Amino acid sequence: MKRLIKLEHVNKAYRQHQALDDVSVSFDDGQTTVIVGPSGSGKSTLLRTINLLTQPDSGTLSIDDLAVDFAKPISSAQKIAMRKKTGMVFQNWNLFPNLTVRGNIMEGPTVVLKQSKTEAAAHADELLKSVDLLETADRYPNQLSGGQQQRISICRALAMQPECLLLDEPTSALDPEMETQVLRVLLELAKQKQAMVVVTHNMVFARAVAERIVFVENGRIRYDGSSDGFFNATDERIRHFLAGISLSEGSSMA
Amino acid sequence: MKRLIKLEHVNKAYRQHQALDDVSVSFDDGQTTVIVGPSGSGKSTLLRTINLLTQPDSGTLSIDDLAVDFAKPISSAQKIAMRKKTGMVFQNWNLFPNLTVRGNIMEGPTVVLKQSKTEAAAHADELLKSVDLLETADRYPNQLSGGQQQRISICRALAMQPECLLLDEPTSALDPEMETQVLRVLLELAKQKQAMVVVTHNMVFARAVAERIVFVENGRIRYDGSSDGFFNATDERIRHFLAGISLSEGSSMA
Amino acid sequence: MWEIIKTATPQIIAAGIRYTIPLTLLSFAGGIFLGVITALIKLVVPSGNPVKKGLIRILQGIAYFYVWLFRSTPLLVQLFIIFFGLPNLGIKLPAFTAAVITFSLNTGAYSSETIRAALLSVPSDQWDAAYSLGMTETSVLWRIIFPQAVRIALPPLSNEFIGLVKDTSLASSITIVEMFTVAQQIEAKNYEPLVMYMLVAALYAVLCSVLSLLQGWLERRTSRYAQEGDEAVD
Amino acid sequence: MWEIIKTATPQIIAAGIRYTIPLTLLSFAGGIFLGVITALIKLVVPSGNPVKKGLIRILQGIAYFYVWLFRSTPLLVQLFIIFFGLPNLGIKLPAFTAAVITFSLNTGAYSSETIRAALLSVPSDQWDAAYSLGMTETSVLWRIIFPQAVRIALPPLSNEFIGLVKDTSLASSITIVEMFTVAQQIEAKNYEPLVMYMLVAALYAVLCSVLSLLQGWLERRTSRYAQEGDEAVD
Amino acid sequence: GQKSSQNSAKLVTSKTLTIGLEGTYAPYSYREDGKLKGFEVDLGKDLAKEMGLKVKFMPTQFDSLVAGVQSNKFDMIINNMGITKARQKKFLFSTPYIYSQSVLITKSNNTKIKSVHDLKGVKMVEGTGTDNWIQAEKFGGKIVSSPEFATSMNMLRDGRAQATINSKEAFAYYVKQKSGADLKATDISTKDIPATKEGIMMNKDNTGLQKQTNKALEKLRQNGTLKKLSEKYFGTDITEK
Ligand SMILES: Nc1ncnc2c1ncn2[C@@H]1O[C@H](COP(=O)(O)OP(=O)(O)OP(=O)(O)O)[C@@H](O)[C@H]1O
Ligand SMILES: Nc1ncnc2c1ncn2[C@@H]1O[C@H](COP(=O)(O)OP(=O)(O)OP(=O)(O)O)[C@@H](O)[C@H]1O
Ligand SMILES: [Mg+2]
Ligand SMILES: [Mg+2]
Repeated sequence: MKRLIKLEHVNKAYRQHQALDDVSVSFDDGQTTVIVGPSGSGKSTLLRTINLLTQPDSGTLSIDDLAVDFAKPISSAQKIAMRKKTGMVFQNWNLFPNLTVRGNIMEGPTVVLKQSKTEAAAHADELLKSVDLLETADRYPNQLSGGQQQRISICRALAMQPECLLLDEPTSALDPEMETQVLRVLLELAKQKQAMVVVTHNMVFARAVAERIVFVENGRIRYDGSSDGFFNATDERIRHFLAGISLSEGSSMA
Repeated sequence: MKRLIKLEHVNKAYRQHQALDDVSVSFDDGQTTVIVGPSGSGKSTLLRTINLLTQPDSGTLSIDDLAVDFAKPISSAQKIAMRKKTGMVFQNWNLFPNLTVRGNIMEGPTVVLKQSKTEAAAHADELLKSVDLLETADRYPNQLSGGQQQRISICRALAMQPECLLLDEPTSALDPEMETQVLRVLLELAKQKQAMVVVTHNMVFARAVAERIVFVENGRIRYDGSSDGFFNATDERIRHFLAGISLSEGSSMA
Repeated sequence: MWEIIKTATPQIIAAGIRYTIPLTLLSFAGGIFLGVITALIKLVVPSGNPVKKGLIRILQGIAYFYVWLFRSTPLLVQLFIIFFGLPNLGIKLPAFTAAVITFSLNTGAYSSETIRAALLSVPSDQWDAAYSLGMTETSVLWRIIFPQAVRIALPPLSNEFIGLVKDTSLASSITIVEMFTVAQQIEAKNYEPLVMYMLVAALYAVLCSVLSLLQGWLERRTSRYAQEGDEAVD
Repeated sequence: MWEIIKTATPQIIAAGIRYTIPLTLLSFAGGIFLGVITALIKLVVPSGNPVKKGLIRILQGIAYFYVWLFRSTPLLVQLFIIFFGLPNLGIKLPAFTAAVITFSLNTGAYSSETIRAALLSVPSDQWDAAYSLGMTETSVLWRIIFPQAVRIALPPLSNEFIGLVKDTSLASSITIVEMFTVAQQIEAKNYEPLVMYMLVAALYAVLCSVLSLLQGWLERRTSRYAQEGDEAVD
Repeated sequence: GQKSSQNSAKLVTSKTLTIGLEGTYAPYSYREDGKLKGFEVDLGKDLAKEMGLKVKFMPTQFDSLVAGVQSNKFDMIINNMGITKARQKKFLFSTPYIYSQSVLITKSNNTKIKSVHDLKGVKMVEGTGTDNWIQAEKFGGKIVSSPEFATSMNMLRDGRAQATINSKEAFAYYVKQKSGADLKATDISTKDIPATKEGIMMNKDNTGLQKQTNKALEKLRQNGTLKKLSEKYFGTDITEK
């Protein structure tokens, strides 16, 4: 399978803290990778690095036919070219408060992809329908519940038809029903060989979508392999990390 | 068991939308209630109503020995008196960006409860330790990961030692390990008969903490009863809502 | 007294239409243009290759110097030097042109600070979200950041606009006979400074009220999206 | 020319120390006080019992009128009326007092708009979070909202402060011999208006530069907590 | 062009006499019915006609008059400029066209101040930087500054100042307009304050213009125009020594 995104020897330090510690990892075309790891381990930083929103101190990144060296300054044109290949769903949604729901989704397609307004609007409405939010199209984000905003931010990223979708906690504000719906959307995308990198804390969800799991801890990659391999790992650290689910399951999912 | 919080015939409309539709529900002292329901069903609005952050159009609320009628103006003093009895953890964390992590937690105790700085700081550090974040005490919120901010907002609410803790999605940004940790904290609190109302989408988590489940849909209460009764319900709507978990479980938790 | 008001009013209004209003509008437009440019230059973080970096640093130096110079010295002196001083260097500007240039430069220096603050008040998350869509800096600025910053910048910018209306009276020192000067000339004959001052104040008030109404309307328009319903201060 | 500068400088500085600086400081303090009060009154949503509601409405009416009046009329006229007009009503203020009152009222009207915008720029989530802790409105304002608003308000308020320094020169119209007047008096003897104007501009520049430095320092202090590291404009 | 300026007048705008004045000092220059009027305005018009030029008035504040003539924004200033030694060092003057008398103005009921010798420690109001200011200072007055004539009069009437030294003509005109003002003027003997000679002020190196102006002024004096203007605006002839 083609290597789509490739990070090599990436380091990022915040004063006291090494958020990414010599990370080398790659993501393949057409594959769904789930990144898991403790809170504060560097997962968001990793996604932001791929999206060139955070510039690490050193290392290299290549996406498709483009590559950058983080030790050197990166031109805006280069950043934009690379960002167009990925679509990002933020942990905090980051919707544009000054645009309506539909406007949020149309923004990228019209401004960046130069789609016509009608075309972009039609596509936006289609996406909204797929997450059951068509009736909110003309509202502003602050008139929506958390879960509604979450879903709209997924639509916004999907509207760009990126080569690789980067999702940071795409289901954290969703109820099981919605989770299923988003899961279905993602599984459908996976079937169409849409490459995806998903950060999630929801192991049930992770199992459902992951073709591959990357486990990050303290800014280092501790596991990188199959989903089954991860959930059945004998590694002490992983077992402990996963213990959470079993505990919850054990203690009351009788 | 003593009724601690009691809502009666509460209505709240946002222009087109009836967010709360004749809601009557009460929460008991010493009990942990979990509120579940589809995204946009009114769960956050319900919590905000209890905390007097949203003023419904009509209905009444009583907490402990205090009561208000939403049809009438409510004095600030009354609001403050009632708010002191509850502690709120927001879906979006809402930490104070201008205060350090420790400052965020100390704010309520020093300003509202008039604790001494040293006392409040000691208590804050204790709470931070319990969620494994003592080393972040002097950082500002925007230097923290999502999960870290989430946990700190829980500490901030706990520091007020409220009669009832209101939590909106307290685990949405947490990994399983942290989830377990927060779960342990909540279970410990439950053991100490701390009343809690928890909104969550995480059914595993819900099962683990809930003594009682309230299911909300379209601003109405559809189920209000035991946790077991909910998860084993024969009601079509509830089964469908819960189907999400089974689907994920069924499809890949082999 | 009514006699005085009746004869003076049309003369003052004529001066307003001839000088005060065009001066204000032209200068404000120029000032906002300069203010936006300057604010952006100040906010850029120098990056890219050394040449580009050096260029940005030089531009920033100029921007800081410009803002410092025009905020630190009295407007009257600026007018004076541009009109009476520049001819010594061979630059001879007509009074109206000199006034527009000076007021624009002055307004630009002040408003750049206001605009800078407003741009900074938009959370960096919004930049992230827009960049992640592959938008260029210019698009992000125009389509995402400015619309949110405008809401914050409007009241202080209105202050500057309304202040400018009245500052144009300083143009009298470089031979422009605007509203205030006309009032003073009439007063020189009738010796009723209080009446004349109140009259001219009333006429300014009419002008400024129109601007205030405009501000209110713009504020409502630009904050359509902001929280409605729940009160902030209760 | 050096002779002129050497003799004029100490005289102008003396006037600055005697009038310009105290006038500015007193008026700005008064203005900010009025500005904060007015901004808060404007922002309150009338609620509570009918009497309280009515009272709030009246206060808001006064606040709107006050801001309108003092923004819409020229400062010079305000000074003039308070100094020369009020004696007709039996209120005879010494020039310095009249100047401080006028400048405070004027600064208050302008700064109230700036402060209002800055307060509005703090997300309502922050009110929610603070209220939920049981904090009183006053505590929320002082401890949570103001510290965040200050960051946004500082540049436009600095504009107003620096503007005020120079507006104090208008006090000459009510007999106060501040820096500019002294310069004019000297100039009337030496007939070097350009030199004198540049000199007084330089002295104002020194004063305002100190204020600009102070602004920079305050800005850094009040935004310690703001995003560091990742650039906004790249 | 030092040489050519010896003979021919340099003009800011060719064929036009550009005149700077304040326009805010009746009866010298002020506005009535939307038009500039006054003794000095009429004088300017007549001068220009005499010199075969069009005329253009530029009303400006006092400081700017000086700067304007220095930087060649106007050809001349006709604005009550007393011919003094200090000014003559920096500017050219025409021959005097007015001999202006100063008076001491007080409230009508003031009996304490009878002459300039009673001014020691008295609170006086004077225009910033005027000749009157210098006089008042000389006689020991405690001076507050005022931006314009009407303000000075207001200060006297409000009791915020006790006296002012000012132009006799300006006060005469003021009293004519405001008959209710309870102010009086005391003539100051020419020994204490000699009458000021007012002249037209021009740029230092415009000797050509000075010559032409003097010639035209002399003509106006000869044919009685100057006298007629003086009587029209001041009621008496103050154009002769
Ligand atoms: N300010 C507002 N204006 C208009 N509609 C609003 C506003 N706030 C909330 N709503 C609507 O009210 C409904 C209830 O919102 P609420 O936030 O209570 O949902 P929720 O149950 O918490 O959802 P989630 O699980 O997604 O957080 C939603 O449909 C939402 O769109
Ligand atoms: N601006 C910053 N300044 C200082 N430290 C930072 C900053 N941003 C992130 N960090 C630190 O870097 C580490 C990695 O953060 P990151 O957001 O990548 O974590 P994460 O894996 O996404 O966690 P979570 O699951 O809680 O979202 C954390 O310890 C965080 O505190
Ligand atoms: Mg994260
Ligand atoms: Mg919610």
